[in-house]
Amino acid sequence: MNRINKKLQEDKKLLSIYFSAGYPNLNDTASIIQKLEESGVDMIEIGLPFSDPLADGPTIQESSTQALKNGMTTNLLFNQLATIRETVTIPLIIMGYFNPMLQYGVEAFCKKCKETGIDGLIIPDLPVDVYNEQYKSIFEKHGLINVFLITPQTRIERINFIDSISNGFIYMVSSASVTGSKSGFGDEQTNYFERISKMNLSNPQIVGFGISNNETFTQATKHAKGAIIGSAFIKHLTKNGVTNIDFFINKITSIRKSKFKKA
Amino acid sequence: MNRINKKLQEDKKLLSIYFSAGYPNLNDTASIIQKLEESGVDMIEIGLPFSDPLADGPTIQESSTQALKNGMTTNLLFNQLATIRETVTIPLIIMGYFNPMLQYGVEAFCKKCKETGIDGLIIPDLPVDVYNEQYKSIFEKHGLINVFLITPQTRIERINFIDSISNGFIYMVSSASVTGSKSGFGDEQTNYFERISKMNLSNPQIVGFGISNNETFTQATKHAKGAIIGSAFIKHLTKNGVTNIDFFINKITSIRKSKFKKA
Amino acid sequence: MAYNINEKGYYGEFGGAYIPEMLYPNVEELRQNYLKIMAEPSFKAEFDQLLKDYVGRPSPLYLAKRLSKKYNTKIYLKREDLNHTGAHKVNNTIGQILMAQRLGKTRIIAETGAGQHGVATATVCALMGMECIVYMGEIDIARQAPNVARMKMLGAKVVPALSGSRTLKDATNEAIRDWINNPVDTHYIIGSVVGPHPYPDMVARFQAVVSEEIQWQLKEKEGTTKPNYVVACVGGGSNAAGAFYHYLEDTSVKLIAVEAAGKGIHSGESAATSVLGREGIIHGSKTLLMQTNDGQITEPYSISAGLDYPGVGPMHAHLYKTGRAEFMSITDDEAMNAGLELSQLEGIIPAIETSHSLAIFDQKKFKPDDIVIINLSGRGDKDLNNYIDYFKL
Amino acid sequence: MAYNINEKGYYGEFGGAYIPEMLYPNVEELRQNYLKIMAEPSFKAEFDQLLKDYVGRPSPLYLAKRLSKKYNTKIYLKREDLNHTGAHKVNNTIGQILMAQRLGKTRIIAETGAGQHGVATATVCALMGMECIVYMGEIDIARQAPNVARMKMLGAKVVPALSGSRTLKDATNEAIRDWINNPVDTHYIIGSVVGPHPYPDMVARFQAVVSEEIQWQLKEKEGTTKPNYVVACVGGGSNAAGAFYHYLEDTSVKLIAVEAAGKGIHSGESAATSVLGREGIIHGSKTLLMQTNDGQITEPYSISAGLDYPGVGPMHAHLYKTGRAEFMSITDDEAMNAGLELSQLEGIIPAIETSHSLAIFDQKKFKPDDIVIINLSGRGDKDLNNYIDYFKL
Ligand SMILES: Cc1ncc(COP(=O)(O)O)c(C=O)c1O
Ligand SMILES: Cc1ncc(COP(=O)(O)O)c(C=O)c1O
Repeated sequence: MNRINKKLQEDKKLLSIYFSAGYPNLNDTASIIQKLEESGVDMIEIGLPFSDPLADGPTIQESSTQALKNGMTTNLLFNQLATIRETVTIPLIIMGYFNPMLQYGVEAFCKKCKETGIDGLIIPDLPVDVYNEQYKSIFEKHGLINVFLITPQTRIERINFIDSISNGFIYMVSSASVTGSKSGFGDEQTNYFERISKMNLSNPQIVGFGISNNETFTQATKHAKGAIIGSAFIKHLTKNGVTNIDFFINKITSIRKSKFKKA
Repeated sequence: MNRINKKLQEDKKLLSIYFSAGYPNLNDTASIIQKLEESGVDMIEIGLPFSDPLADGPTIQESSTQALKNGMTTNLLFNQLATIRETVTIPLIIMGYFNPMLQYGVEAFCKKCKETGIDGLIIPDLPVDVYNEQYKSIFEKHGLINVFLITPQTRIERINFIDSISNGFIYMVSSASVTGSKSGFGDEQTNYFERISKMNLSNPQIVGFGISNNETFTQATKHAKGAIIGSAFIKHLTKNGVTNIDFFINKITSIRKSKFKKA
Repeated sequence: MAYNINEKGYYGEFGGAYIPEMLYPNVEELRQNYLKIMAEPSFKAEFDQLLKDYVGRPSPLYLAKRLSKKYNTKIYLKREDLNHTGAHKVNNTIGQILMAQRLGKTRIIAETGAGQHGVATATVCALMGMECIVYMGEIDIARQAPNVARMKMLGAKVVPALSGSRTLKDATNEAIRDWINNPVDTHYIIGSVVGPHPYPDMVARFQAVVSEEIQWQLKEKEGTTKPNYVVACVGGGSNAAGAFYHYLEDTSVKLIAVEAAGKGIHSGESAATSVLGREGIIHGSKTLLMQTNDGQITEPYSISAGLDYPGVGPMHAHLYKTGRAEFMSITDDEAMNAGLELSQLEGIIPAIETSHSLAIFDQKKFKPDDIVIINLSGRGDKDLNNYIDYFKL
Repeated sequence: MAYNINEKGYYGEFGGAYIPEMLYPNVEELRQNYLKIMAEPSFKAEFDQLLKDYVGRPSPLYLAKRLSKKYNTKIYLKREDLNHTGAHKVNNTIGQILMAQRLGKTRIIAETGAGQHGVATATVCALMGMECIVYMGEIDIARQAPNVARMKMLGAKVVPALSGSRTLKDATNEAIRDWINNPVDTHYIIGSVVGPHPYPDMVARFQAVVSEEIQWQLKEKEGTTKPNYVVACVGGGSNAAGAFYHYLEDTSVKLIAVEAAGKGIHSGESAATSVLGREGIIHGSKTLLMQTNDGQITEPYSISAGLDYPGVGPMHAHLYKTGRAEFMSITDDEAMNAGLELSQLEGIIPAIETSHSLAIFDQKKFKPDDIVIINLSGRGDKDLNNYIDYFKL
């Protein structure tokens, strides 16, 4: 069973962390992953940096740019991750734009993911139908879970369709916005989380975009299985480098423990 | 008999000098006239300054502008000339653009000229036919000679017509050009002077534009009755004020004397 | 009452050719030939073809809906801003360059204020491979820099006029001086309905294509050739002459000429000739002009280089004197605001000259069913810096 | 062989909509409606009327005699420079603003390189009273200052793109981010035949008026609807798409697409995508783009802001791949000289983008009786400072 699926079966709200590979320093990737696992994070999205990350807000964008300046490449990422499975067991997802994967060769890329121990992919600009028609079988052949996004604007039929071709979780974009651009959730988001929750989809949902602290994490996971923190974690890295990662994570998970034990 | 006509009968080449009234100083007009007469000049064109002297080159233009800045007006000119006939007998011509005269009133202007002892007018932008149809009788009533210009481009019939309505001399523009813009005469001018001379017009011709020294004066007056110096004299005034006028004039007339005595 | 020119070259008492003898052969040659040449089929054909294929005529007659709504009347804009080079000026320069060719001239001179006429002249000279010298006041060179750059790109020589107010009037003086000095090979392309006869009439005839088009365009849109009002700004008066031309004798069409009041008509910094001027002679023409009691020409002022002229063409002097046209005055501030308003209501940035015409709606009310045609004489690209500075955008 | 788009949104293997889910509802809404809306008689009527009365279409097809003589062939210029706002871009923005209205959108965003598309967008937003935000690379803001000023006059907000090469590519990224953040009320007016399907097709159809007009204009002048060559510069490819459109399937008409070689194709400072690019995905479209081996998009370079883009639209990728169009590359220097040449031979100052098309005559010889149509995509007013500095005029 894929590590992602296994993790999703755990009876708790999941905390997933995103960071850009190669940031703040070129070779921080493995140690960030290890420290995140040690801190009790449930899942990790490793950002494959792209020159033109059009769905990302300024924080992630800048970290990508810096990572590329540091010398990050697709090959290097795979090298950095070559022995990662010797030290961590946490589900690992590569999140990146489609063009670098296309240039690597989609099949080669998937194969390499499998070899490295990557469990899934999030490719914001790979459309559902193109995936479904051209790439689904390749992903499945290599045991990779592909994660699709939905937003408050996604229609019910489309959500159902996405659910039907998903085999892990659904990445629920909290509000239609690039990463890092809103702070705190209002009624609109809460209603949306609830609405999706009531659809009883076969794939659990994990919320992303706009989660930066325990408060937003709590709100987001009231109706969803988990939440992803990206920009806020990158800001932590910018400020502290790879130190105090457990402190950052604990601020969120301590709350999770105290709060959700009751539930 | 008008002083101009009388002067034209003298058996010599005539030297006429132009200057802008009110330049270099506002009240230099009378003294310049007196000194010119004393220096042996034959005729004087007193420039009535105009803001937009479009047939004048930079030198005369600047002297006009300065004269206006000094405070020169039409009334003031007539005041400055009010008693001029008590001191000089030389023919005096006012040369100016038509608009200031029009604003003064053409009849009033002519009347004032007569009272002051002005003998003639040169108005470059008063066209021959407008003069002929509207103003000729007024000029004649006040005994004023109106002087017309011809240029190398003026057609024979038109020269003849101009000759027919002139009663003093014809102002022969040396070359088609604004004042002060050429130095020295070439074959073209010489041929033109000769050509006009051969027409045996009833009015003598006096050459203007481009005469600056004894050489050009000599060339110009070979076939013509006289010549007018403007810009060169203004330059003298700019440099020397009203001093040494006799020196400037002598440089030309000495030659005239030595040269034309022989002729 | 006749509002157009008579056979002697006068509009009523205005016009004529008050020129030095040095200019006589040139002006006379033109006077004797211009109507004949303009009537030649080959001339007409070439003129029309260039207006169509090169200039981009007809210029649209555009119903400005949002502007109309704001002022509760029906406002059409005659889009001379869409002509090649960006103003009505090119209608005239196309005509005159063809005229110059037929007169055997090889060298072209021009004066310019806003630079539009200079650019339009440099343009036709490039098109015909003729030498081109443009005189432009030193102040105008500074405030209309984009047009100076364009003239240079087009291969023209731009000569600064350094005398007087260093604006349009002085550039005109310099051009006339050049013409006096070059009487044989040179044609002087005057840029407005000013100067000695036959210039005002010739330029008006070349610009008359504007009202000719308005007639059939309005017929298409409104079923009538006759608007209630035709409005145009007046520097020298060429765009107004063009827009008024075919309506001159039809007094059911009201004509409005808009002058630049600068900082206020009586502020001492103004160019509102009809109010401040008296009859006199400027640049070879008997007309209205701003002058001292002594007949010295006054230095005018307007924020708009193209209206910064102390005279008006003799046609306009006559239209004013006879009351055929209503004359209105618009200040710098009013014009600038009207320019911004048109930009933001209709997406058209007008030349500051034109903005004067657009500013009349705050002074004069029209009826809801009045058809008001504004001659949009030029686009504002040349004026961007002025607008930006003025509004601190 | 089919050269136009297929029902799935692809030109051969190029095209599609590689967009994040956040954009899906907007793009899908557009995809489902654009052809239907464009076919509505009321849409067509309003589009045509605005093109005629507001934009000033048809733009002339002008036989450039002196240029033709110099290169010993028959050169026609399609005068998109005479359109309102000065380039072909406005054909598309008129269409898209009407589309946005019918889709109930109230807020408009756009990216711009040369500023022409930004101005054209700001213009139609002013015309329709809609909010307008234009993203523009910081470098382009500096080198196309006149257009920035125009956008401000028109009431648009110009937001600098500070990332990447700070040119067109990055402005496009910013615009897409804005759209992601504003998925309900906002329409994104893309300025070229790039972006996710249906943009390339929609923009091409709005620009197709260019070749539609060429057909009947050439018929009038030469008795045939078919030139031997149609030439256009390619940034994203919209002016080329418009000029080629009605000739795509008629291979007797040869198509030439001209790219910016910058300081030399292999100098490392170039934007010649067809030579330097590989298949990949940029701005939601599968096409040719300049990229590293690793799939990072390369920062392009051209003196011309409108060609300074690392991709081409999918139509052009297909035209290149199939050999339907010949692709040529022109350096900065060659373009600048061709721009000066046109200015001085024909009195038309072209946009530097367009100057690239004009520069092909030194590389490629045509037969004396070839009819070569150059799409004169825009005027050079925005580029005056660049020309003046370059030539030290
Ligand atoms: C756009 C525009 N409108 C008006 C004028 C004023 O000239 P006229 O009164 O001859 O139309 C100018 C002069 O340059 C101009 O450029
Ligand atoms: C005048 C002009 N031509 C060409 C272009 C290039 O765009 P496209 O390739 O979409 O025609 C631009 C872009 O701004 C432009 O302004």
